[in-house]
Amino acid sequence: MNPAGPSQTGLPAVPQLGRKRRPGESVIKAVLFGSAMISTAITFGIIAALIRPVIDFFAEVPFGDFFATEGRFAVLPLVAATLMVTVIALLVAVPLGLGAAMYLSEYASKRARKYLKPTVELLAGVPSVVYGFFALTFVTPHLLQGLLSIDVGFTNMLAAGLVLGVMIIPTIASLAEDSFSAVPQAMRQGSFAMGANRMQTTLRVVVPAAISGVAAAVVLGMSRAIGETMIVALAAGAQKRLTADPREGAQTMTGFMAQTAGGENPVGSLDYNNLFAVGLLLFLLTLTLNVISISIVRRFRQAY
Amino acid sequence: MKETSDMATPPATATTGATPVTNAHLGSLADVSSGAERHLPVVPESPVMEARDLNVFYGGFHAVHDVNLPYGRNEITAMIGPSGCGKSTVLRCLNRMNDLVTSARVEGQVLYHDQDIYAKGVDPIAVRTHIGMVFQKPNPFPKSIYDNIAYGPRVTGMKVDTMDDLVEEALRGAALWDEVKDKLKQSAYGLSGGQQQRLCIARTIATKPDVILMDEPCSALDPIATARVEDLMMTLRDDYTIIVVTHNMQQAARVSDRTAFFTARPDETTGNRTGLLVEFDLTTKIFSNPSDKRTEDYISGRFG
Amino acid sequence: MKETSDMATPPATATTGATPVTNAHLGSLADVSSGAERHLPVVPESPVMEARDLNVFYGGFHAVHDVNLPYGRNEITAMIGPSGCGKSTVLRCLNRMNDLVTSARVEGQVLYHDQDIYAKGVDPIAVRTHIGMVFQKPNPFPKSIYDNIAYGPRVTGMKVDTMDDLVEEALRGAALWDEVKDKLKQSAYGLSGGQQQRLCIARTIATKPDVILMDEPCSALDPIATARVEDLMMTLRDDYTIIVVTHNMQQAARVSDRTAFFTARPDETTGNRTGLLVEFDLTTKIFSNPSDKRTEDYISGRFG
Amino acid sequence: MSIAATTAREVTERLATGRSKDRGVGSMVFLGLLWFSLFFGVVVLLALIVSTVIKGAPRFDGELLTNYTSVVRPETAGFRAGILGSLWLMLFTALLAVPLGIAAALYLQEFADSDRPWNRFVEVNLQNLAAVPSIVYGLLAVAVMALLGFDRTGIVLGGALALALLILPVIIITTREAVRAVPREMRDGSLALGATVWQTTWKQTLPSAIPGIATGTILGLSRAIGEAAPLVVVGLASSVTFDPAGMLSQITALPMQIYSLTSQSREELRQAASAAIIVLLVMVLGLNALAIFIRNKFQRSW
Amino acid sequence: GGAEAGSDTGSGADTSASGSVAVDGSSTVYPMSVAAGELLNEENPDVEVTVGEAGTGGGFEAFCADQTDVSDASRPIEEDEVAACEKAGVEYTELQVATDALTVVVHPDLDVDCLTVDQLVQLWAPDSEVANWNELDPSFPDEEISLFGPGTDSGTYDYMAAEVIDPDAEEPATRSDYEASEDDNVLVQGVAGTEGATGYFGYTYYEENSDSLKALGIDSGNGCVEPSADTAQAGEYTPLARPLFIYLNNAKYNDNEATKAYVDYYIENLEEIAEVGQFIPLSDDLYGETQSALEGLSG
Ligand SMILES: Nc1ncnc2c1ncn2[C@@H]1O[C@H](COP(=O)(O)OP(=O)(O)OP(=O)(O)O)[C@@H](O)[C@H]1O
Ligand SMILES: Nc1ncnc2c1ncn2[C@@H]1O[C@H](COP(=O)(O)OP(=O)(O)OP(=O)(O)O)[C@@H](O)[C@H]1O
Ligand SMILES: [Mg+2]
Ligand SMILES: [Mg+2]
Repeated sequence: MNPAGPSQTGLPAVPQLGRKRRPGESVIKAVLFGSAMISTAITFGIIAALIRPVIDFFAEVPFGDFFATEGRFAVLPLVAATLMVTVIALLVAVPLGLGAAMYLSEYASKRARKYLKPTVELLAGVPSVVYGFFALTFVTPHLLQGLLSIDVGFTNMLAAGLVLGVMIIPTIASLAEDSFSAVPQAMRQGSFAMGANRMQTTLRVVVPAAISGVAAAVVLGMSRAIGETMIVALAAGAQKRLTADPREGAQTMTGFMAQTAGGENPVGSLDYNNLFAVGLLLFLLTLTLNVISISIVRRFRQAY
Repeated sequence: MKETSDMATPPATATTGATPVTNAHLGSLADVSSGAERHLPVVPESPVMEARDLNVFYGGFHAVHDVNLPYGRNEITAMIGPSGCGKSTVLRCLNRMNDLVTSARVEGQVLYHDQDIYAKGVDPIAVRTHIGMVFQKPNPFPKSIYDNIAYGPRVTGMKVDTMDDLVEEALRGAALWDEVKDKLKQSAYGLSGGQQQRLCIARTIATKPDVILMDEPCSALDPIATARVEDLMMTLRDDYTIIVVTHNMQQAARVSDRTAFFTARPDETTGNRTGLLVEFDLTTKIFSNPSDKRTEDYISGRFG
Repeated sequence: MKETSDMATPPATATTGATPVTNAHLGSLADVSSGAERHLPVVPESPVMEARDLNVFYGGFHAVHDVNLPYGRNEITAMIGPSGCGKSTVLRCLNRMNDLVTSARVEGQVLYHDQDIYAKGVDPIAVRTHIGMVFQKPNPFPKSIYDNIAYGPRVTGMKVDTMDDLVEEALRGAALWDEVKDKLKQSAYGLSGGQQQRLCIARTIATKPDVILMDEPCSALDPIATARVEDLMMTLRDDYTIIVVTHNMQQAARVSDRTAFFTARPDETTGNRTGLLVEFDLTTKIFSNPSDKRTEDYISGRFG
Repeated sequence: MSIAATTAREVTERLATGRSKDRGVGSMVFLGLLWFSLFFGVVVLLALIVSTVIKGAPRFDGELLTNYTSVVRPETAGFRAGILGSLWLMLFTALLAVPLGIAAALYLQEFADSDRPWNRFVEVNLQNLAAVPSIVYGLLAVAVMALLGFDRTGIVLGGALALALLILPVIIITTREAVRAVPREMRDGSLALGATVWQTTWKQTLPSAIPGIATGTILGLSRAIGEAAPLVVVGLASSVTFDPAGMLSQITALPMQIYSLTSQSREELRQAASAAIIVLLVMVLGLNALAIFIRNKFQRSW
Repeated sequence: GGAEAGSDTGSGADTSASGSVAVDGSSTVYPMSVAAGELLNEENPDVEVTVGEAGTGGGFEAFCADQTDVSDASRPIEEDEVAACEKAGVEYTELQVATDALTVVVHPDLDVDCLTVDQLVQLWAPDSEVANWNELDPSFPDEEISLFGPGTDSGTYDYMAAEVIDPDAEEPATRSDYEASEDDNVLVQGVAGTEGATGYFGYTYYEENSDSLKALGIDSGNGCVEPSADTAQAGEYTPLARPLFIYLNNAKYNDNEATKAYVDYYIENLEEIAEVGQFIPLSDDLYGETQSALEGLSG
């Protein structure tokens, strides 16, 4: 038996090292490349789909009227409401999401986690229309006005933000749990061996070690919150209003877009094109946030 | 006992390097160990720790069988043996790190200053503050060098005059002070592997333990770093009781006072390999004249 | 330096086990190697492979500097040296595995049967079918044992009479056939670490390569498994040219015909450590009488 | 420096205190907070389901699944068209998005040079797309359909296109993660045997990444199945009274019908909507169960 | 009770027609267009009707791009849209199909029953600062007003702003400090649950919730008129009765037998359909106008 044909038959003929043609391989690579391009082209597609009406819009409406605090085309009240609702959502979702993630990754048994994690993830699958009505018919009247006796309006940013927060809990919890679980066991053992208890290990070692994952989770959650439409359209109200009081209702950017898209304005009219201007602004806003957050994540990224 | 000419050789402690070298250093295991010039009783008197009839199970798997082993004060005890023979398992029992493995079950006693650390009412966290541990792979926390050292004292609520002094003391104790004193605020990840391992030792010292457990502390290090850590271990022996697991027989021979040899015996029906203690003796004895055939085979590299 | 009595100890070549043992076996590295009883020319004649002025860069970092190294036919060449000195880097250049590290850049030549494998028009995939590789951690595919072996012949489109015969041949070649012949259809993950590593060797043999590269093939294995793999390497030497990187000097001494010692020199300004070849010679020579001071220090465990 | 000698003894007395530091007040409060975090969401979900079930209770009957929507007889209005439409949409969305997403992810992860600024841009870009409001994808789908020459967009293809665009970034991101998690050694092993990069990807990396890919895909689909806004924009009708019959068939989707009926004035229709919400939740649950099943079935440990 | 009625009135519809009809547009008119399709299907299941609710604007966009056959509208077509239709060569016919009575409602406990149009305008005008009922009329209770209304992009809002508040305004608007929602059910709950609240929306939402809301009469000079089918039909409930339309693509009507069958059936059974859709059927005069508009087509 001689598996190594070449080496026993004296010097082998010079081995063929020339480049083989692999046409299938090139085709596949081209297809994969094409797919990647299509997915990045989405961004340009979105800009392309938005830009014409935006140009038409700004041809008639001066920038000053758009970036204004009041007036027919003013966008700043929408931006302010969006930020307000998002901040409230994050105030709910970040502690709860991270708390749930810490429990799942550091305290729950393997079996418990197997059932609990999908249960939490289910929250992300609830259609947002359902959440919207929940905010309107349960959170505002029963929880806020009833239980907590907060003097909120019928539609208000507080309820919208709270429910929005619940909706993004699983996004944050699931991603953060992944990054907590990715922290090497050795790191925890190191801490326990120093006489730290589980809480100290979790808070002082695991969370800081996973900080880049946590940041990514929060940013993704924030992005979902900013882009979410139906909850805020229903629960935050449809009134463009500049207010710093979360107990009042105020329309967000997405709420405005949903309303205009399904509304009565003739397509191509100024009011309708306003939708695209707001959409593009929203797109740029999230893009900026993402760029900032990715650079933060890069800075913090820890190779264990 | 064939102590041969080795015992007569002058200790090869300080390396002078200039003379032509043969394979002498690697060759003469007993030499190095004897280099410590320690005259120890044949059996440790009033051991700091002692395993009594220790059995460990992982679920239904009997990992370690009936280990009885005393660990002498201010001595270095090495535990050696082939992979899977339960060395790490025994070591982790000594400060209840095995509690963290949910499937692990420990039977028998582990005495520490005559108290059974597995007795009811004993807090494993308190145990670990007295019995520190250093791991195979350096596992500094993703924090600054300073914070790595300060972590233990902080989490255990140690009363400390000034943390700065404690950090310096610990780093000096681990022979790392000079190398890092100018970059205490920098991340521990910037250190080389060997420095990281010494940092882990420093971190352990900082909590002022009584016993230090080490699980293959040098197996991830290059020879130079290994030599540094070995030197450090021999210095630390003056103040601490050290128990070290190693794969590297030369290392055991070089640094330890006593050596315990473990092996694993396959169960006849299941084929599971259960670890047991074969022989425990002065290191010089084990490496020059082991009394058990299995030890002898292992030491001589023929095994089995 | 004290050469002491060690050199005088008679070589403990064949181990007979029954005799009382001293530390002779471990001690006398050159002996073991000489156990192969090979009488080789001082310089390999008509080497199968040869590195010429090999320089490797990772991005801006100069990892390996000017390596010139011939690899003799049907010999085992060991590359040793401290961690980070570029052993793996050089090894990976020998079958262009470094192509896959995007930041890596190779300068100089690697001759294989007098062809530069880095020349234009050379297909790295063809190179790899001639020059196989075995890795540090056994890395069988998550498939059956049979499919693991058959994978290489299948993907390279090897012309095979019957795959069954080829699989058997390869497994026999790797001294694994008897252990697995009844469970060829079972997952390779059911094998022990040592068996997995031999499976990886079998898998490599199955593609009928000319040269086999091994990067610390035993460092994840226990001593018994290590011994088996070492035996296998010495058998394979009859049919293949083997190039092995190892951290374990005894291993190099035991199995190799020639040894290349690398070290890393820190750049004075940047502090980056660049690897270089210090000495290349017959293994017996390197371990008994190295001509370079740095080799000597490393071999004797004192280094630096 | 003789720390050990002094500490050792004073320490011994304190060992068996019967109190664990893991049971201190702070630890227990912390644990309580974690429990609260975990169960807050679950409780909200339960509250939501219970209140919806109560509202929809009168309508849990076979007609809910078999009848078409009706304003003439609101008490027997059903969601047959919506349920079938959503199933068709999911099928075609998956057919469009999954191959494309996996292919894109494989290219970005296995073929592209990850150090290039371009790839960094792609990364930011994908993450950003995950935050774009779903309406915008509807607008985009309309534009793409126009490019492709379809003048009617309220069809299976139009809806599936909008949803596929919506979940494509999610699929790409999760697939990349799953592929990234396949150990380097697996690839090296294959390449060292003379396999090409594509062979390695197809035969080793991809099969090993299946659980992750499946999970990501299904999570994406379970988001898509609840979307109404982009479907309204592409012109899907809310009221359809026939079964979908092909890629170019006009359809409706369950969430659209739910949204439409919840804003109707008649109580019976809103009741039916509540019952339909439960149907939708069951569908989402089914998708998640499928994800768990696939994850467990194909899970490998290295 | 519309169920039985459906079967005996379908005489004129072409029961052999098959094909599909695409309807889109206002969500207000949606229930009627759905009902028309549903009733038609009871006689002729071969006509496949889809009804969307993209809004009047979105509906016209598709309609003028020749993508739909019928467009539901809660307002007349606007100039831009006319131009778009012309450009695409889409000829159409406007058919009024029902009347909606915008209903001004208040919290049931509020002791107010009627508002004059002036008071309504005073309350909702863009610059209005009325905050208490007794500011409108000293005889009204001393109670704070909470306002609810549809969002600025709804047809109801447009009608209120343009036809009631100020028909001459360049940019018709109402005051903006009210709670707005696109969903009339939300407004119902808001008014029903807030003391001193008032709001306005379509008649059907009041009708469905008349036990928890109180509708105000409107006095446009001829005394207080309650919103009801009769008053709206009789043209007494002004200015809050607004017309609802469908727009029909002439070419489709003539070429597509399904469209013809659908629209014929729709108009023939308009009264029944309006009832099912919970709108106020047209007065005989208006119905005649609609019928003759349709007849003009098939000629
Ligand atoms: N967490 C665990 N769960 C189940 N079995 C385990 C666990 N840890 C170790 N074992 C098993 O217990 C046995 C002893 O393992 P241990 O790690 O103590 O060996 P070791 O002597 O330290 O080996 P090595 O030299 O490879 O570190 C082995 O068979 C191992 O597979
Ligand atoms: N992919 C890479 N990118 C950047 N630097 C690398 C890469 N791989 C190796 N290096 C660097 O190149 C140098 C040589 O690495 P190499 O892995 O070849 O060393 P080695 O001698 O094999 O060490 P070891 O014994 O630890 O395996 C090291 O400084 C290492 O950090
Ligand atoms: Mg171990
Ligand atoms: Mg290496």
